[in-house]
Amino acid sequence: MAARSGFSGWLHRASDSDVWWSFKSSPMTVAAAVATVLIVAIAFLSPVLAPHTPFDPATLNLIDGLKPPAMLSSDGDWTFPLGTDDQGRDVLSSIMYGTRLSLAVGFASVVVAMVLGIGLGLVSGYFGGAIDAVIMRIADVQLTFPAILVALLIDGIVRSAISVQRHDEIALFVIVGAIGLSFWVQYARTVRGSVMVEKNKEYVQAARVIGLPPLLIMVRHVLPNVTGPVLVIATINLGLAIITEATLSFLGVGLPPTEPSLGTLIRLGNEVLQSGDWWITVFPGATLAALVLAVNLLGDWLRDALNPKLR
Amino acid sequence: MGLHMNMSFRYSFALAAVMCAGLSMAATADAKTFRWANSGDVSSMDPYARQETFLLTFNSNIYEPLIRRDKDLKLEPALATKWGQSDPTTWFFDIRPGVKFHDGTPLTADDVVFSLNRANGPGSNMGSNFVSVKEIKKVGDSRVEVTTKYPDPLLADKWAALGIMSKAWAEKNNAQNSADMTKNEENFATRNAMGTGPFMLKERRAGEKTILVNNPNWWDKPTHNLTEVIFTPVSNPATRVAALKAGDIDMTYEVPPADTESLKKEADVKVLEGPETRVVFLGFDQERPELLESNVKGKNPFKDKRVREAIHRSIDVDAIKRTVMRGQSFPTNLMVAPGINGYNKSLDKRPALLKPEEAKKLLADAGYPNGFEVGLDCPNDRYVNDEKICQAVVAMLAKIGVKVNLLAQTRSKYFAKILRKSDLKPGDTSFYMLGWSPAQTYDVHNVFEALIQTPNPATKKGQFNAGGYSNPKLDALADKIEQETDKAKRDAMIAEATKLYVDDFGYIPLHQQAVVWAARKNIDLVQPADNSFPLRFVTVK
Amino acid sequence: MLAFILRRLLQSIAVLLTVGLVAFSLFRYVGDPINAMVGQDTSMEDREALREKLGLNDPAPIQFFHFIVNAAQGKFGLSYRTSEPVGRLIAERIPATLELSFCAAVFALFVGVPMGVYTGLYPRHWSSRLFQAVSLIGISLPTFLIGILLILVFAVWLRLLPSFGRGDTVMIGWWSTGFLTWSGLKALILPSITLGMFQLTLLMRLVRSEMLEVMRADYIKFARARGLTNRAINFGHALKNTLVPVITVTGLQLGALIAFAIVTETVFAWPGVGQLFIQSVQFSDVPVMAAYLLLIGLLFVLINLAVDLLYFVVDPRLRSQGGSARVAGH
Amino acid sequence: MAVASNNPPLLDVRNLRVEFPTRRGTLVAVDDVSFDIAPGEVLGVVGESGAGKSLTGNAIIGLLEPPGRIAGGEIRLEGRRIDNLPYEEMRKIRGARIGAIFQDPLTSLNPLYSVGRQLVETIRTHLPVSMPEARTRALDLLKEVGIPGAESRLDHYPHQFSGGMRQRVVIALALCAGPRLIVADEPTTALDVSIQAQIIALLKRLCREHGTAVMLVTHDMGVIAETADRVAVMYAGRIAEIGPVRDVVKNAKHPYTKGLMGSIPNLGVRTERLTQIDGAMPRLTEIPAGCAFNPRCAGRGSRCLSERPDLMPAGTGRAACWLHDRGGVGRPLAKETIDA
Repeated sequence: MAARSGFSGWLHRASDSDVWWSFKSSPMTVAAAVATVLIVAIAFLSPVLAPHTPFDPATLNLIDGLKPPAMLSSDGDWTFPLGTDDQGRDVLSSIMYGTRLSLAVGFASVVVAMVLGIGLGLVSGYFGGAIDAVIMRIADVQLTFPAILVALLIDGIVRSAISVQRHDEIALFVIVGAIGLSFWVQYARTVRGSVMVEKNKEYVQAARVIGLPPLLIMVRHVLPNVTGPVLVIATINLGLAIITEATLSFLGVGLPPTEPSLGTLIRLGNEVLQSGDWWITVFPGATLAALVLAVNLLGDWLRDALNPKLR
Repeated sequence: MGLHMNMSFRYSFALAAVMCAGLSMAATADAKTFRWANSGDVSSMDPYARQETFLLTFNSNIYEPLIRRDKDLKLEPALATKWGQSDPTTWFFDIRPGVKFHDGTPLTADDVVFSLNRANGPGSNMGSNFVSVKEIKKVGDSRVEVTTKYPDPLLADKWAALGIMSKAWAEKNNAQNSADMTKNEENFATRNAMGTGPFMLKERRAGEKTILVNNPNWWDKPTHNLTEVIFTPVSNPATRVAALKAGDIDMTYEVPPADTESLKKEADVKVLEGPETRVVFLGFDQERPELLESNVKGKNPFKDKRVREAIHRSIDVDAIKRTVMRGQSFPTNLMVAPGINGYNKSLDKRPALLKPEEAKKLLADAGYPNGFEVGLDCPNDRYVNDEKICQAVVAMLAKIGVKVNLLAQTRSKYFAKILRKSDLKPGDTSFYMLGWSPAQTYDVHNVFEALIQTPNPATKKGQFNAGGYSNPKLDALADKIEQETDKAKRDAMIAEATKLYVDDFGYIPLHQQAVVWAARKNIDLVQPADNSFPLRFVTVK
Repeated sequence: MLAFILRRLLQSIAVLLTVGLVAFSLFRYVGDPINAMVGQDTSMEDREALREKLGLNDPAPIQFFHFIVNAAQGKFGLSYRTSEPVGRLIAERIPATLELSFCAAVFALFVGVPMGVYTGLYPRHWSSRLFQAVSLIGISLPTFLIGILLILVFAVWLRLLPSFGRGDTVMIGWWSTGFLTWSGLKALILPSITLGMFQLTLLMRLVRSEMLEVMRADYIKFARARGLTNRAINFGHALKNTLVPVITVTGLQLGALIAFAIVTETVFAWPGVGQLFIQSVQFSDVPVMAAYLLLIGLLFVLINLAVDLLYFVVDPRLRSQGGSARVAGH
Repeated sequence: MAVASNNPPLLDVRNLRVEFPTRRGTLVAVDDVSFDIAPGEVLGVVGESGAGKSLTGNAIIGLLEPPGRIAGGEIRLEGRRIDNLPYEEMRKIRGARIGAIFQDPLTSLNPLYSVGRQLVETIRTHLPVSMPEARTRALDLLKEVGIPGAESRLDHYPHQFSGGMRQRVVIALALCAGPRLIVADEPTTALDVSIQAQIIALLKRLCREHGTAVMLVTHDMGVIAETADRVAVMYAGRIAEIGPVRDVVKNAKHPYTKGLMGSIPNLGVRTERLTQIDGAMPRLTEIPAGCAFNPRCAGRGSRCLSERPDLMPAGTGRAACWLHDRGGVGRPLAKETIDA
């Protein structure tokens, strides 16, 4: 165990271990993994695969607006397999592009939260004392202000700070920042706990004696230890981030509707839910639910599989 | 599951249910309760708190004006039985005798003078209706005279939305003025109301619900049969529509266009639609030498008429009507709507749409063979489907090589950005959407003065001409229209001025949005074109 | 114990001041409140005069100072939007939000915890797997969509429950309650489910993993070796040991519920502080927004205090240590 | 001396086999283990980690952790078969007839309940007594296990006790319903050396007074030598040697036991790693054919590589080694030839 450290070591253990076995033996997990990979792949390749480019207004034609899904209605047009919305946007292509955007938001905000959380967790756990107290206090406060509130706040500042410039161009960063900022606490707590355990171990003391920066040593030893839990938190946060983005969009501070994310699509569709043009909401909604469900199932499984006590 | 929970709740809370049954039973018998909803609440019960249609129309159920508008928006006597100009600068209003406030005190000329002065006083938002006024005074017990600084033929029209309050009530409750934001104390009139109108305020819970009850001592013969009116703000449109379908409300104001079709299919619901007097249009910054938000440097493409024409004639308002508005709009080429004095039907024809190549050629002739980039400002909660209309415009202009960057935001931020500053410096916009209705006067001059004349800090003309469209010839005509009393001459001048801005492609009028209301089948009501909703025309079957 | 509470109170004041600074200094720059206060047609001179009178042209630190001094006295000024006193606006709305959050929390607790216990005790049973998959719906669909779907099903189609609002309320002093009327209770059901769904999922999953963990603990094995009944082991020993993290999370989530109520209240036209807040954001109604944030801060402080005190009740280890906050490891 | 065979044994384990199904096949963790314990007797079970001694103990108290299961053999308590009882039946036996003590007193007690409550709860689960009676009994037990100021300590919580005191509480808990047998799994391993002896002495005294038999699972040969009447040495899931403790310590019959004893310069050293014997105990997946000990055995012969020895009489006890069979170990082998 000690011989292999770092991610490659972890990966090696993982592929050779019970984790892989427990994965194969759970059909639900396999299905979730397949669904995730499929959705991610399709989303990633949307510029190639999508029949239309819904983010390019020049290709939109209002004449095509509100076509029902071709596969279900004779009024449909096979150019638009899942129908179009009131801007003449192909729903299928919108979903593909939107999923890509949602995933990008999800991944980016998880990375922001992870970097912030791991950093603060290391500092907090290593230095302890007042620094630890302050950071953990901030973490407590942070938990009271959930993502949507933080995002409303940040969005408020940013909008006023750069009122003359184009807000939409930075909307993505605002959302990523806001969601990232509200998710860091879990990572910080996990890492902090692990650091507090490792801190007093001999090798850290030894490193200090021979003059190596102990923080560096710890980073190298702590990070592999927390890879599992952090990965689990990250999976669950990914789903949460995508949902949060959708909710922010509902509250009017989401991504611009000219380049809609999955959440924005649902928000837009929500307005026409009762109009009979159900396909505008239902398809993106189902995609979002499938994606988040799959990601969460993976997270669940990962948590159980990586927890040696539950094996 | 629902059933189970219901049952257990039923038994365990039987006592509570009995208690509240007592409360609600009291009002039944022959009660006609009318429950309705709107996206937002009335912001205040003070009739002068804000110059906005919804507040004015809601509060007019409690506070009546001297002169009111009938179903067709024609003026008719209300608290004034007679009015007119005794000379060009003097107006008189004869107060209706025998009118009583809700507290039983009689209406007097003193109340009218007090109210008008209050409306023109601190905290009031109605000041713009008093620009011409020099003095308001009581002449005898039942006449009020108003002298103006200059002839103001439209004074009566302006005041047709101005509710009359009780002097004694206001003074007793220390509400002689409208709420003053600078003082940290509440104004009694903000959440209490006491007028002469057909309805009395029973309960006011801001943002939650407002309950009105019938005024049995109203001076006029009631055309409604309501005993109680419950108004609730429901901001989410989907919820509002669901509530109507479920029968939790009897009527909703401002139905989202997307839902009109499905509501029409509902057996118990009817949809009322009509054009609104507001025109929604797009404006250009034609003032700055260089656009704020564009990739064109050193010049302003919108100063070139060919560019404006290319854009104007590339926007397919009929397509917008079909999909974005779901049929709920009335495309127009004028800045005023039918029903407004000065609307000219013969001029209301949009020029034919250009093919993209033709539009591109116009742009090329103007020096933009590859098009250009520009920002578009748009509200997202002000007009019906405002943001979606802008999106459609973005798509349409993309086809002629004009890349539009859309910034849609909530109304307060949007207005702060695009409107002209207090010294009438231009707003921070290059291309914007706005809507306008001459709601006080119902006359086209208001449109010329506010939107089309060249902004001028001295004369206060063109205050809302955000992009600074300017045509000196039109400016001169508009000034003449203001003073002209001969209708034929005035109409001719209006036609001439209208033709000027149309030919200039000074603005891109899009449409009048439809006023779409929906109500349960058992409700009878009247839908005026100014989107006001007087409860006195409502009956419940 | 007293020293601990005192220390906590001092920390709380620091937290509140920070939140106050955030609340004020951030929103000071959001939009232009003047546009929210006046109609579109108000002249420019009137706008400028109003700005001057409101002190919006003063330097920000001075505005903040005034704000804090007034806030400490419960004075938040008049709402720019409705010109009513902010303190009362909030006081009128807070019962609605608290009752909704309370019901949502009760729903989440009373459904989520038993489900978590069950799935934790029988992790391999098919019904546990089903519960887990179904519970994921709570975090797989955005709240507003869940809300509107519930409205469509239970209000529009089945006509069982009201589609929006609080129903009839009864005033008890200044507190308006929906608990005492039949329509008020019915009106609580859909919003509570909508709001509690997410928390339910969270709690269920938390309790499950804690149960799994605890069931492996030595004292559970020893309890088995002592021949205790399953009932005593599962509920007496195991569940009680999962309580500390559950209390922590429930406490924090109660704060989150109040904030998350923004969405639910918007969907159900629920007249609570969340809706007030979002309306205020749209209208740049600074006094209301600032007061709301302070309120959330205050609730946070109170909830945290309550959570700390609950720890004392649940965990004897803390009682004797004289209360150094949280148990490590959670 | 061996316990007289005409006494009916309290516990009788016959051919016990414990398996763990895994994805790499089924592991046999306890293989064909047979022994018995007479009333009042202390049987020491010793061996390296993974030898199967704790699993044997867990199998007896019916608390094998899944997926581990009893795959064969019988366990009889007082003549009654208990290895195949339904959970609820077995629950009634645990605590009442068989008590158990685990390694770590720090974690064996529920931190959220006072020790009195945990005692009363156990007593009332098994004995039909009233609350005050149970409390009196709990108090007596605390006094008996030597907790000073027992009256005031009854309402204290586990964290308020030191490690040794806690293990005394654990012993009280194991004894509180008067069991006939106690399975003590490494009861002193987690304790300070200074306290270990006290606890062992206490356990021994109490069991003698109550006439309770003990199955004492430990690494510590010193503890065994001091406490046990008989000892069973386990290796790779089997019993290598079983016999009266004095004989086994002084004159081991199995090469493994010999090594074990040789590795104890003085009693009290743990047998976690037996450095005196080359190599390590094989993993359960890699148990060699023949005698499981053969790769490490200096005296192995060809028979040891192919045939597995069962327990056979050797001296006063029994050992699983061909040395004690008439056929012997077969052709002697040099260590090198095997390794090559």
